[in-house]
Amino acid sequence: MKKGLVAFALLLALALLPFAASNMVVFATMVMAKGLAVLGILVLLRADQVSFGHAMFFAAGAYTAAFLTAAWRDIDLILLLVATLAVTGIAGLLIGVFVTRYRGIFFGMINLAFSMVLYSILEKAFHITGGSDGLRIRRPTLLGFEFSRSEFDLVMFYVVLAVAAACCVLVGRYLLSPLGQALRAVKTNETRVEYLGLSAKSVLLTGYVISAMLCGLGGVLMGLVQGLASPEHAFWSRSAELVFIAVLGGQGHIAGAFAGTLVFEWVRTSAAALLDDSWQLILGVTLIAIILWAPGGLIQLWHRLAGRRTSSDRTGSESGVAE
Amino acid sequence: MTMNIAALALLDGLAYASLLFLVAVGLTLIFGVLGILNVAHGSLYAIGAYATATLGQWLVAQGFNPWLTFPGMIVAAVAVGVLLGGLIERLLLQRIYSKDPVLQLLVTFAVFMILENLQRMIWGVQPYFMSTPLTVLGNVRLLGINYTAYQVLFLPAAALVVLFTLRYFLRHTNMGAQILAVTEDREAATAIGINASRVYFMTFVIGACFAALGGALATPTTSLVTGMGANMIVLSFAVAATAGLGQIEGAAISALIIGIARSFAVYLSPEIEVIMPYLIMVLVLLVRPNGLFGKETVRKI
Amino acid sequence: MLALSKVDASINNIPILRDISFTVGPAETVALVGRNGAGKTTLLRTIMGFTTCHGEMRFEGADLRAVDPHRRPGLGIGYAPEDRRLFSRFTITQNILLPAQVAKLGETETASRLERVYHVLPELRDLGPRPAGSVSGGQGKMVALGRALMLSSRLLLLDEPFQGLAPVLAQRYAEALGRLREIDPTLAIIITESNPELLRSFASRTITVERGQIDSDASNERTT
Amino acid sequence: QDKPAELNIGITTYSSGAASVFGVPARHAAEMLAERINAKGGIDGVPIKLHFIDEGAGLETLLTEYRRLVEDEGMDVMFASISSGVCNKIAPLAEDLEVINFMWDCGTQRILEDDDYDYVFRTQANATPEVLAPLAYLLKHHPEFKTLAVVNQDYAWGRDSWEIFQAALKSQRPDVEVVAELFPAFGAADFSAEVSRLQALQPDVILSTSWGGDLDTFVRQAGQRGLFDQSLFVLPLAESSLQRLGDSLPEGAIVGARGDHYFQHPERRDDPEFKKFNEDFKARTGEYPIYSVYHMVQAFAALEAVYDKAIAANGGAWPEKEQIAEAMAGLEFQGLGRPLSIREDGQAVEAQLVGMTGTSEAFPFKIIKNIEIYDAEPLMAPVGEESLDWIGKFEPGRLDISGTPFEN
Amino acid sequence: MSGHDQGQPLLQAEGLKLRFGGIIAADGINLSLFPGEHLAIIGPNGAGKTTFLNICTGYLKPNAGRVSVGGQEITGRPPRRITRMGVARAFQIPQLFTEQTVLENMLLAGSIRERRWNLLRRLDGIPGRAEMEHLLDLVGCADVRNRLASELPEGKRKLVDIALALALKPKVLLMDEPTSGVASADKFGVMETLMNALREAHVSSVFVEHDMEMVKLYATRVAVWAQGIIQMTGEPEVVLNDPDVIRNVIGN
Ligand SMILES: Nc1ncnc2c1ncn2[C@@H]1O[C@H](COP(=O)(O)OP(=O)(O)OP(=O)(O)O)[C@@H](O)[C@H]1O
Ligand SMILES: Nc1ncnc2c1ncn2[C@@H]1O[C@H](COP(=O)(O)OP(=O)(O)OP(=O)(O)O)[C@@H](O)[C@H]1O
Ligand SMILES: CC(C)C[C@H](N)C(=O)O
Ligand SMILES: [Mg+2]
Ligand SMILES: [Mg+2]
Repeated sequence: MKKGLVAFALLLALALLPFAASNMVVFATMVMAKGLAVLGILVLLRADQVSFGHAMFFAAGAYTAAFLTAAWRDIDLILLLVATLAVTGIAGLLIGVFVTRYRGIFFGMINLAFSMVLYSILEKAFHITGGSDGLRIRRPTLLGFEFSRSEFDLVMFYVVLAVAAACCVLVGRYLLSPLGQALRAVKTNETRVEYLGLSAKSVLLTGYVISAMLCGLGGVLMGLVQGLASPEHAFWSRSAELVFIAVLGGQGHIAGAFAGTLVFEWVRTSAAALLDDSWQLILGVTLIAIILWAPGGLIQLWHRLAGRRTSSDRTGSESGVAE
Repeated sequence: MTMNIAALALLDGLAYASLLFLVAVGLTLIFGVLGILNVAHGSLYAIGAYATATLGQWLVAQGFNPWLTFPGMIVAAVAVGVLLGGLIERLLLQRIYSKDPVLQLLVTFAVFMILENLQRMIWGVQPYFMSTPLTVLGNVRLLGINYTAYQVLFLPAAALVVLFTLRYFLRHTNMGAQILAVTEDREAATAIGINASRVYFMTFVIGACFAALGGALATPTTSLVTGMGANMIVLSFAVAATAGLGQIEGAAISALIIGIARSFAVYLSPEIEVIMPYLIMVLVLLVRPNGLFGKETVRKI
Repeated sequence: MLALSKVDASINNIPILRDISFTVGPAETVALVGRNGAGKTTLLRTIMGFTTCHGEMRFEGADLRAVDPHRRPGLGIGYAPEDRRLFSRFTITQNILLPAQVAKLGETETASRLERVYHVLPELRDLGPRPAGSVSGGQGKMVALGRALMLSSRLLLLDEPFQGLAPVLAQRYAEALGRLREIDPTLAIIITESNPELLRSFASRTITVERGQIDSDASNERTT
Repeated sequence: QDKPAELNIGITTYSSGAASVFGVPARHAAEMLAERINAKGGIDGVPIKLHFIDEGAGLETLLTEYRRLVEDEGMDVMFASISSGVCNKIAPLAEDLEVINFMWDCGTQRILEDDDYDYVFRTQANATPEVLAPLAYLLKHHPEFKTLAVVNQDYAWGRDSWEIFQAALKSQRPDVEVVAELFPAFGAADFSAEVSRLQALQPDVILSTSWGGDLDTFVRQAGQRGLFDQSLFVLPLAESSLQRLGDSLPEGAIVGARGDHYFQHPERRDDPEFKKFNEDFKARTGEYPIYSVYHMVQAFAALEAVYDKAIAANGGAWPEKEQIAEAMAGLEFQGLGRPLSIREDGQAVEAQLVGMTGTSEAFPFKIIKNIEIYDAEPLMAPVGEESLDWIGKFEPGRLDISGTPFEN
Repeated sequence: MSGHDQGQPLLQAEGLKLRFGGIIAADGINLSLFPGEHLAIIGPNGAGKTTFLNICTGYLKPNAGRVSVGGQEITGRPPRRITRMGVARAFQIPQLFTEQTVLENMLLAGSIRERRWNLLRRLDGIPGRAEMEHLLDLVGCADVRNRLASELPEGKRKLVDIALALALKPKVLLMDEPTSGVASADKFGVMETLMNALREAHVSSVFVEHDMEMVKLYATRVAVWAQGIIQMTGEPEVVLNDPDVIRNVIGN
């Protein structure tokens, strides 16, 4: 299939990035890590549920890494990822059971409340969490090897690339599967979902757990790259940012999650470098321009530029596996 | 002594709750009508405060009667609400009412970022302060403790005035009815002759004025610093959600609950003070998923 | 009174109506029939200004397209949508009165129009204090009809008003609508219906819509 | 090594966020200083070029930017940062990146006490003397107090500074009862509940190491409601709020300056260089310098001094960064207070200025009177020792220390 | 549980009572549906017909009374549990997944019925696809199968809504005014094929209807609703000729 080919070419191109532009490696790693979290938001957006608290899972991922690397000096990266999936999966399940009762703005708010509670605890429990300064994350080993900072950057790049690619494929599959499609059904008509014999709550819960794990992965990887777990990770504006990026990229599009993150981070860093103390201004203006000009997000823009048919009104059939 | 503490906590909570209500009520009004959770509300609050401080300092510096700072607060709030709120609505929101609610929300988030930045560019980063209204009203002594009359008398009174005015406006005026109708179904409202875009405009501006008014009234008691908007907005989210979105009276009550709970926390267990609003929100929503006063009356099938 | 000429209409850039031309004179009752999806609803919504359209639309000689959608009801056009669209936060009575309130009609005028509504739909008197969010499918239809009657001094647009009504009621309303012209001889009515039988009794003309175009336009012999 | 075309300095400072009350003036200072240095030909003929990073943009952004500056833009020296939280994260990063980093303002004593760094230095004092000096001053001037309450911002600095203060207080005055420990949220907008509670408790002393808007708000609300008549305020960071607070501060509150600098520094105020700097700064920004400005001055002074020293040691040739790092230990330099020096652990030794608020006709705000300037050594944990352990070993009377007193 | 009893009702309501504030929407409803029956419910607007269906499917909880399906009490269970017991429902106001195509709507119904939740298998690749396309054909909606449900005209929506219920292969199908809004030119054709399909699959049905022609043609029994009570039940010929019913419901 053509799409698969494009995806493969893109993956290959990315894999060669360190050779072409080594100074972009860390940036690209962070974009991909954050993109994973955005992917998590995207899953819930399918059901039209906007969480203003998913940064809590992002933070959970980062703190998992911080605690574990502090406790075991040579813990392995793989183990960290597995532990994060477990922690955020369970947290997602526990919180999910509660929050999936809510819809719309209340869903957003209740998530916000949870994340703010976590944020406050992270800030307050100074002796455990390092308070507002957060915790350092030490470099873990990978398969027993230890790395210097610059080697580690490269390792992280490939690890994140692999994780992101795998998640794209899996999430793409999930969204096209009946349960993934049911998310959309929950969005438009929950009554009918119930009357087909399916519990809307469990549809959402599945999505919620998956999205929590994706945010957790994003968080742990981001934390490892930056060597930092900070309560800021759980602050509401972070969650809002993730939602923002998801919509910016193009709702419902896996490629959009990463494209959105790329543009967001790129605008942010170049704004910061270009004109200091105006990154928020520049970012805000850019985002408004995109929303007004291409409400379907970057993906729509891309389709438009590529002369393809606008897909925003017909997101139905295609959702772009691992674009 | 415990009785005393309770009374003190109530008094402190009351002042805080009044401010919280003023800000949250605008948020809930805008949400109730436009269905937009206006994240920029926090910035309007902050800018209202800065404008008030600037105007107030000028008035004082020019040697005007210090009592003039009271009308000054209202002038500044209305100016900010009408100008900024009006601009935001006309230039941005107008274009996106028909779009996905998520997009609307994000536009307000973008506006929030822009305003935060602009505010820093205009007023800089040094804290501002304008306490004249506080000083002219003086203190009152209650239970052996000095309170500022501004906080224990003026603010609650202002909140009550706003509450009742708004209530009357929505319940008993033509405009109020139109607002409620547009909220529910824009096309159907247009079909009976309601100018929906005017209603949206008015509502947004009114909501924005309340945000700015909240900021204006907060000015005498707080230092204006960058980032004050971001903190206020989450709190008013919590108030509005606890009440049930769009619930005016509800916002008053939940502001009161949250305000009082917070000041009790300061006395009894300062550690949990910051978590209090969210804890209350979670607990309330646990029992009443649509908030304290939110209700689901619409029959779907 | 209402004249459409070469009107095309689209929703979200999807063209739906093509080349619609017809006129409705004062006191005329026109039935709009057609299969599902023919475009009847879209046609009424176009007159109300809820679609993107091209071509010419005149109402009492003036260009209707130049009038903002929210001002059209003020011209005396009442519209009862197919899917009811009541304001659930208000009671039934408030729903019916709201158009008058918005138009700032005087008290006596409002009262007389309300009388007219009750004349056609006596059931609404009893339903009055109920919240509009709770009524049954058929009751909702009645309320929508009543609300449209409040404003329609010149033109009344009814989208399948009898759908889901018990047959006795449907018959009674059809008759009542017929009588309406006795009270208000200049009122024109456009009514869509997928059951042409019901309309025979009082529609003076039947326009058949097929796939977004007018298929036929013929006057009926009045039976009664 | 050949002389580079320019010496690139990366500076992290708050341009946004609450701490920009320190960051923005410091930035102005940095720009002013760079202009001055370049006007006289730069450092050994090499002009300096500044690159700023906003600490307020959040740690993540900051770390990214920091790396970008060092790795892509080739910074020679980094000045980072204001916040202890940021320093905590920057220090290991700088070490990894092998770039000279001056912690130019952050207070946490832990970084250099807990780990050994080759590239990380601090060009001013740390939290320990900054907190102990006001305590010593309090013990000397108002020894009669029996109860104390603390109102600190709820973040690392507020917690850490209280920890140090409390440990030291306990060793000196075990009889003093701490009646309330309040940690309102960082950036809290309203302290009325705290003020009410303090009124009810009536502690003899109220300590607050808060700063910026938080301190301003707290002081104003406390003042308005008459808390000053009841309790003695000890505000180790209030020097930075004096100009904003006008007459909201009472007379006689104990204030500190996080080091030995003050625009009315009793030993320096008649010094032409000092006056010139203050006047230039005032002309440029409309304000008198506050401590963060002087901290920036110290960082630049250390920079100039260490390059001079390393160049001399290198036989007049431009030094490698390793040579710079080596030259740091034992470096002596002169900011706008008393002379400073760098210990072998990279920590600067800086005197501490503490005093009481008082009124003056010359300024429309409170000034510091009854100043004492404390020598740093007795207030600092020796190299290799952690402050809290060191304080834990305090004998009673350990802090009966006097600084150099000044009448006015 | 005991074995299947020939005479056991598929669906049974006993003494259902429900009031909304002052309005009595059900006032002691007793009704049983036996295998092979096609029961028509007629009555004036607001009589409580939809309410009855809502109670039977668990959407509303009665104040009193009980509902059982195949002898098992289900009062108060949520709709999904009742649906899984073989009671499907079509709605007075169509309930569709508006942002998905008609076919996707159907496929979703099909896969929910099969309860296969492989997270990695595409919805449009599920085994039941042919069957779903057939059902769409049956209700005359094959032509719109790739349109988004939101774009359908009202009449088609009602038909798709019925198809969704059929996709569940229910034992009992409850339909609320199945063809109101469907153009008269089409409605008899659709109803004819639909009822034939039901008979063929041995599905019993309850349908609320205002069109007496339909009732005459397809009902095996008629129940007349009025103000929350069942006024009478019986053979269509009898009920439809009852003078009371003619006066209150049918008209002339
Ligand atoms: N929002 C929309 N987007 C796209 N197409 C639409 C939309 N609304 C209606 N249509 C299409 O317009 C055509 C006409 O629809 P309309 O609702 O006017 O039909 P109708 O004649 O009223 O049918 P019915 O008798 O079933 O109500 C249909 O083909 C429908 O699919
Ligand atoms: N949620 C509710 N709240 C209040 N009243 C309700 C509610 N649901 C139904 N009712 C009332 O109960 C009565 C029965 O309603 P129901 O929908 O069952 O009528 P119906 O027989 O289906 O009418 P129709 O033929 O018009 O669909 C009506 O008077 C209705 O107004
Ligand atoms: C403002 C300061 C007291 C903050 C301090 N520099 C810190 O280390 O966090
Ligand atoms: Mg129609
Ligand atoms: Mg019904």
